[in-house]
Amino acid sequence: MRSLFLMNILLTLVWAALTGKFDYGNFIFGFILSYAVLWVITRGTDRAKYFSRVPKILVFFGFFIKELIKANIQVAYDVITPRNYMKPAIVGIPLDAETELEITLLANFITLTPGTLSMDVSDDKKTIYVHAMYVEDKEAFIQSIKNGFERKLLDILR
Amino acid sequence: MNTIILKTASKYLLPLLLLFSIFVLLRGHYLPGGGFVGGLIAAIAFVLHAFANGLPHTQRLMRIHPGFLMPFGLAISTISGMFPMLLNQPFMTGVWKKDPVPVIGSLGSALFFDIGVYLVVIGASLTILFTISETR
Amino acid sequence: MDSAVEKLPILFVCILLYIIVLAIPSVRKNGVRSRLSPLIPIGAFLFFLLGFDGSKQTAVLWSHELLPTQLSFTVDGLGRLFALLITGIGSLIFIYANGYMKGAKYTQRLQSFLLLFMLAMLGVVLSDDLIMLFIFWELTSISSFFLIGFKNEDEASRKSALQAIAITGLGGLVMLGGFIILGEIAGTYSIAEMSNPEVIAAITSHAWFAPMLIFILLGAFTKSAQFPFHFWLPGAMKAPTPVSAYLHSATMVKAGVYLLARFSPVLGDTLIWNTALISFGGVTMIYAAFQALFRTDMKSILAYTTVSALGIMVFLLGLQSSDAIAAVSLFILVHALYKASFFMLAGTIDHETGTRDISKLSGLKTAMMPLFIVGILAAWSNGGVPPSVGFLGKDLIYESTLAFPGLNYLFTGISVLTNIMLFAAGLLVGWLPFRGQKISHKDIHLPTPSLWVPAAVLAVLGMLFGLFPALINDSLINPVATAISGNTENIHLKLWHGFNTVLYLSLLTMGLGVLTYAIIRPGARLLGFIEYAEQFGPKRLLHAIANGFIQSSDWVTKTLQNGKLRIYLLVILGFLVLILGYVVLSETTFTIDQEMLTNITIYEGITVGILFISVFLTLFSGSRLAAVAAMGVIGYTLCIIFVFYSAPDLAMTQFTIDTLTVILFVLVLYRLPRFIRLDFSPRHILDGLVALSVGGLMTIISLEVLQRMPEREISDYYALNAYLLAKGKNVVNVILVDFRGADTMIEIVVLSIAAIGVYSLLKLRLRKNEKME
Amino acid sequence: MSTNEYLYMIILPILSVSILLVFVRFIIGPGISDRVVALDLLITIGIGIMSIYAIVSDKASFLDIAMIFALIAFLGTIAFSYYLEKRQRDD
Amino acid sequence: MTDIWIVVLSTAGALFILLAAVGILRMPDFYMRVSVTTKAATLGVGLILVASTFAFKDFSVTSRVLAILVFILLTAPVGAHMIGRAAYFIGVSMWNKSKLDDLEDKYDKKSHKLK
Amino acid sequence: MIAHVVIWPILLPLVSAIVLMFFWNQSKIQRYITVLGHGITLLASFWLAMRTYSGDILTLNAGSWSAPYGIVFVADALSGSLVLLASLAAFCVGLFSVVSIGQGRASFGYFPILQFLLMGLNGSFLAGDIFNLYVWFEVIIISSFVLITLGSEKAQLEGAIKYVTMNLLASVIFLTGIAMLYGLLGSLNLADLSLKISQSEDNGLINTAAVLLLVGFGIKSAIFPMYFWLPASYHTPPAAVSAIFGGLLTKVGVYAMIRVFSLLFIDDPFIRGILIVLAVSSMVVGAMGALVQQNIRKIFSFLIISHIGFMIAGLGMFSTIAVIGMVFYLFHDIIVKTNAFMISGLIYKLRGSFRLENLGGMYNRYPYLSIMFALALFSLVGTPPLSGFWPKLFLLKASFNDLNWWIIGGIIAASFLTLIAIIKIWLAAFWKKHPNYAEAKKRIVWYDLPKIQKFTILLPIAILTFVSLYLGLNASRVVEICQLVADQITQPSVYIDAVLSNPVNQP
Amino acid sequence: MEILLAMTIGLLYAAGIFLILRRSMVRLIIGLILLGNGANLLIFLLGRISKGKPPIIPEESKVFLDAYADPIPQALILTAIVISFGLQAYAIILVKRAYRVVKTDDIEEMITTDEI
Ligand code: NA
Ligand code: NA
Repeated sequence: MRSLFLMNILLTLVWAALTGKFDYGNFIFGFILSYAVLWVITRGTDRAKYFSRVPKILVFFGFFIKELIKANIQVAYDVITPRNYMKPAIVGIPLDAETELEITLLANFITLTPGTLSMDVSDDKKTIYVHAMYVEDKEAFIQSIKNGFERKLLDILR
Repeated sequence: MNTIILKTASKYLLPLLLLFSIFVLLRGHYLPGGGFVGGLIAAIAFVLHAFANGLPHTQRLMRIHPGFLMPFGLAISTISGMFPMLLNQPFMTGVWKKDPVPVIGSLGSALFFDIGVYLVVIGASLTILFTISETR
Repeated sequence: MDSAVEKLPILFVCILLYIIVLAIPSVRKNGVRSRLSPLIPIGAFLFFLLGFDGSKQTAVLWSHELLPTQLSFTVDGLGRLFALLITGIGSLIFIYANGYMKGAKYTQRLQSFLLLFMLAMLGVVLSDDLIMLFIFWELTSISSFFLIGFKNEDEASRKSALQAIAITGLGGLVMLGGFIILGEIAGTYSIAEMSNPEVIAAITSHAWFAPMLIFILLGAFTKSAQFPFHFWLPGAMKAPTPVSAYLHSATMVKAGVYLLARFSPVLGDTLIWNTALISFGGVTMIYAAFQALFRTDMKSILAYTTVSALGIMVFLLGLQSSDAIAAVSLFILVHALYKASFFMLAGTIDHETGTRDISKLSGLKTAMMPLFIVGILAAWSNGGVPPSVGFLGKDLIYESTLAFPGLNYLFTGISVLTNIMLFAAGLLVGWLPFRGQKISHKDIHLPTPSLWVPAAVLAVLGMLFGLFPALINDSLINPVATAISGNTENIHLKLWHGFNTVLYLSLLTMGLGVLTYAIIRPGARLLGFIEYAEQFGPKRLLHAIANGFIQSSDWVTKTLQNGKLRIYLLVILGFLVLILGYVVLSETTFTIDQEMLTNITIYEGITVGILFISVFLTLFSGSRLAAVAAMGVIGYTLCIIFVFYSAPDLAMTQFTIDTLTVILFVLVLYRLPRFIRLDFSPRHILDGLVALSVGGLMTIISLEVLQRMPEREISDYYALNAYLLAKGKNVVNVILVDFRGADTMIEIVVLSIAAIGVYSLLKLRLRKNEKME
Repeated sequence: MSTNEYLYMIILPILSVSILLVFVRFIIGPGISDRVVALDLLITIGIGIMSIYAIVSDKASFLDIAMIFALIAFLGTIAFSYYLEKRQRDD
Repeated sequence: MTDIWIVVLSTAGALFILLAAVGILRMPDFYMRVSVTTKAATLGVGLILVASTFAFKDFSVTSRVLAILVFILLTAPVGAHMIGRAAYFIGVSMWNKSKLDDLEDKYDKKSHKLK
Repeated sequence: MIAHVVIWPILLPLVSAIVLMFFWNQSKIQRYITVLGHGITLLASFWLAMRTYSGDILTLNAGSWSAPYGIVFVADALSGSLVLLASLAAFCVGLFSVVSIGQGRASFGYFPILQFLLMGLNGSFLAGDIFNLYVWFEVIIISSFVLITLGSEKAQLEGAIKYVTMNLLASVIFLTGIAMLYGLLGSLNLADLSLKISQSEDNGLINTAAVLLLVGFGIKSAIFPMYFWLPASYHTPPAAVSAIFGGLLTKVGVYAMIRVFSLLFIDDPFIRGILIVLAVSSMVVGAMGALVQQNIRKIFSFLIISHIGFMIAGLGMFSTIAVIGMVFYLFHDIIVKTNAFMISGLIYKLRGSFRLENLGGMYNRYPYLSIMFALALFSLVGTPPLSGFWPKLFLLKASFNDLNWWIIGGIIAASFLTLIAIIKIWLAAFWKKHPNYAEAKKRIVWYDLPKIQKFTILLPIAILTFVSLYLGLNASRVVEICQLVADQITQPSVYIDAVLSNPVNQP
Repeated sequence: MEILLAMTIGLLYAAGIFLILRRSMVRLIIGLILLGNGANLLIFLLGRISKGKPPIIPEESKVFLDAYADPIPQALILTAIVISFGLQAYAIILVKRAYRVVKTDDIEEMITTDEI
């Protein structure tokens, strides 16, 4: 899979060199073009995973941005209005993610979302502790994370 | 520090930052940057790594004591400064290769000089920071 | 053929070589080098005796256009007499010393210092150049320091040596000041050239004449142990006797007299000269003679009589009459002869009996008959009893005092009084130890001839010259007087002048002298009395001054160097504020032309505002971390300022460095204690004032500079050529690595050193034996 | 109003005000950790200001400073955290 | 067209930053301040950076901006995590209306190991 | 022809230092390299000095950029002489260190930093650009910081706090002065600045720069009332370190003052008045301090302060005669002060203490060594005809021509007190019996040293004693050089022409 | 703006001096750092400030087409900053070491080397 990605990049560069235009439009066009070519030539092998992953990544980013904006608005409302609606808590969330990369990415995405902050990961890598500003119900919160970021992330990575 | 989040991040940050530092070094003659800032960025890369993984780990990674980068860097800078003297030109006179090189632009003694600066800065800052970290 | 004076350097080099020969280590005591050493002064004596006739010979042997000095010698009557005394008595002393130091440690060392001293003295009396004279003059002080402190493990010796060099050293330096003024006024450093009447007129009429003369006199007076600087000389008796005999009879102490005599034609016969010499000489001669009578140590008596004799010479030089000059010319010789015999006699007695205390000595006559004769002869000459040469001397003294207009009775009176006391003192040394009951010094016998023959030679010479004054009249004394007065003198020494006042005075002197001797009973009681009295004397005073000076030095040093960094910094900054403030207030005008300045935008205002607040946070925060963080913010705001004002490289670097510094602090703070509580105290007001003054001045001067048109010539050159010649577009970077690349080269060196420093500061642990290297 | 004027008159002041607000937090603390976060935020806003400034002055080189800022701010935060943890553990 | 993008993006960015600034002042405890600020500011700066790519429309500028963005996205959460964790160690307490603390007593006092 | 020789006294120590850093832990190899490096530097410096004595002012335009655009290194007779003396002193101290510096310090950078220090010194003497001079100063101070604390003994650190603070303050003030000059005149090249100042009418503002530089250099050269760091620290590091410090560090400050003031500010009567007041105060206060100290090295430290006064007095008067005296004194002082501190180190090796009350017995035990020491010490006093005497002569002459009683008095008083201070050392360390030899013997390492090491440690002292004898006894040659220096620095136009008219091939 | 910057410079000098006069070594170092900042800003200001004109030659040309900020002060400050960094790092460590050895942060207790 990695070599496919590299091949994709390489082909993109070749495209850029051939066309002699080093700008973003041309790069993106070259990338899509070579992606398509690769998709065609590797169809039917188990490598095809690579090709389903790229759209998944795009979806994940969309999800992330949605979460980001939603949370920001929630927080903004709280910040701007005089009353505080927060119900903060530190919640331990059991992890399905296993590798360091998985855990780190998850933690970072959690942190990047307003209102939540990854505090630490237990030494056995089984639990992640998250500080959250709006915890109505602990279990619901845990589920929202597990079904949200974690699942989508693992989907991409595995 | 005992956090896999930082550890993992530093694993990816180290090569990224080193690359970045070389980039900053090479473009200094044309745009903001240069050996000094470049060197500092490289040093910071290692420092981050040391914060995350512990100093011994980083030192193993570097293989030599960072202090030895200083004589290397000084030697490179000095030689690039003295090289023109072989051609009977004053100390530090710029000597340039005729044709430009891609990415870097004109290749000249000034670049080697800046590379020396880069190495010294890495060596010196890391020596300072590492020494402090490992001493009580 | 070269004249003799041009061969002087050869003589000097020979002496120097022998000094080195003596200084080379030797396993054997009293080796052959030591025993041959008298040959050097003897040779030199013969050189001066035969090579010169008393007429003036001058030679410039070496000079250099840029040096204010030249190697030039003058040998005239005065110089020759001194040279003869130095080498002649020197010869005898060397012979004597060989006997005296037999079997003692460090004989060669003593001899080499003695030779060095002799060399220096010859230089003093023969140099024509002021600076050269001073060089030799200082060399006498230094070599006598080593001689006086010869018994270096004895504390009293060290103290005396210190005293001697302190007084003669100070005098010498002051004299140097005088010499320079004299040389500059005269336009020459050659003494011979100064005797030109025009030059003399120029000198004596110059505004700085008085201080110059006083400076020179101070040098002469200290060296010649004039009151109140006299006390170093009796102290110097801690040296071995050959040294005392040499230094204090013929040579060093007379250097001052020589100097006065030498300058007499140039500086003499002026009001200051006469007043100073007469008063200091007069006081010295009578004061020291009186002191001598109370002493029990033979060398001590001799020391005081020497001081007194020197006083007489100075006094006579102050009188400036022909008679006085004749008297001093003769007295220099007379005194050298008898005083050297006395000293050697005292040394021999000490050497044989183990004591020099006259209250403990008696009846040595039988055991030491030849020495007794020496004593009698020396006392004879000392007392001025006919037909000794001393008589001739004393005659001339009385004649000159009697002839002095106005104060003749006073001067004659004190001369007589002095001589009476000196007469008695002479008997105490030359007579008293030999007569009376023989006391319990076992095995006292006549020592080897080298311990008494030299003394005898001098004593006999004293008698001989008295009987046959013609021996010395034309060959020695007349040329001396000529040199001192600057005019040709015609002295006729003779024993018998007929019955006149002078003769009566001589007789009076002798009679009262004998009477005094009869009354004086030296012993602990008298000694105790005079030592008590000395507490009120000048020695005590000078010591008090010296101690006071040391104490004030102590105070000054401890006050200034008090260990408090804050005070040091306050002094430095206070000084800066003072002079900078003065310049700003008095030499610049403060105006601000708004045209030259740019206006302030909101975000700049905010940036600076944050900076200000951070500064205050740094100043007054009780938490170190907060202070450090605030310091970081200050750096960041500067960074923003650099961004606003077109300095991207600067901003990057400042930002990086600032952060690294904060990190360093943080890593280090973790081991440091918390701040000492910052209670308000008056010191804050002072510190704040100084700080605000500096800050205010910086603001003012920087605004003033901004009122000037900037000079951009060099920047423009850089900007124009950065790409064309140095192939770079970031001009700042091009400056750093090319136009001013040398700075950067050095800068990375600084960084490397700092890193090494940090590394070694934290890592190096010394082993015990390496702590102090 | 041109874009540049808009950035200059509206955006920069907003960012400046933000800086001021954060700076207040920096001053009042109360804990060192608050100050560290405030400092970090100050620098982040600084990056924003520099980007705007780069647009306004049409000098892309200011973006490079922003880059360095981002890098260093992170290191500062890490160092302070390191320090705080270490201090706590060693006490 | 470009100008509109610039104005919109920079305005949004500035507002997010302002939000972060107000947030850091107003939030009652340290953890919430971190929670609010890191992301709002990151988002805000990101938007402004993107605005600048529109202003320059230059390959090298855009790539630099991308680099900065990647870098910020990589480091900002790690930094927040680190300081939050450190604060917890030194005993910075949570807001008094906080609901629960799963971390309580989970740290080994000496080694800082987390169960 | 390009005068490469100008840069060698800078590059050779740098190269040596780099080589030494590669042999970081191998203290034995380091010792050989040290001697070799210092030796070669000395030869190059000698060659440079001899070339400047022909009367030429050699310049080297670094990077081929002609002055005032690039950094120029300038060697006139003054710079040439000082480079020679610095290299000589460093060579001697290097030799001395080879034996006296132990494994511990040697493995932590002592030898490379000694080279860096020499590089800084030579660089300062050759700098023709004021900012470059500042950078060289920083090399010197950071090297000196490291050397003074190397070993981290309590006294070293206490002294270093003061030393570091005041030197950093001096640097800031110096930098402030540079800022003023650049802001007013837009140049950094000394020759160019000199020209521009002579054409400028902004005397008041230029004087503020002068005052700032006066204080900046004043702190570095330890003149009254800015000397406090010196007695607080110079006696704390190893003797070899205090030798090179005592001989050269303050002299760089003096040199900077001479160079900068003679080119830029000396025409101003206010500045000269201040210089003279400070000079006389330094002479007296320093000597008073020396009088009461009990530690040999502190006595020498205070004497440094006192004798700096002589040189500053010469600068204040600034007649040809005065400059001759000042420059001669500068030459003399470098040699004798270096030697004095090395001697104190040797005394420590022989007797186990620096304090007078714990010393004694040297004269009888080591008579010939004592004579050598005496020669060195009396040179320091200025006993004629040794080296210290001649410059005083010229200074006295100059002060008479200036009709300045204060300087005459100051010189006489300071010389006298110096004499007493030295005599005090002599009496206590040499003449007196050792108060407690059995106890001290435990600290004395001398007896264990092999003969070759004893020789190596004595050799530098002998060399410097010989040189100071040479300076005194061949004063006429020295004065010729000083006259050349005086001609060059009292007529800045010579220097300016040499620097600014140098044709350079642009790359 | 120059007036404001000049006042900033004055304030930095004053604060630096006030801090180096304190008894605490830590404050001393901070003071020295502030002084260094003040000096750098002074060089910057006296080299004349100009807004938005970094001394970087535009990509498309070989020389400056319009005004540019004076690059010399910038280069000087860069050098000065780096040097100060070395010195300050050293000084900070010195303080640490001195504290370990002398066992106090109080400068006024460090007077033994000045005693006679
Ligand atoms: Na650069
Ligand atoms: Na630089």
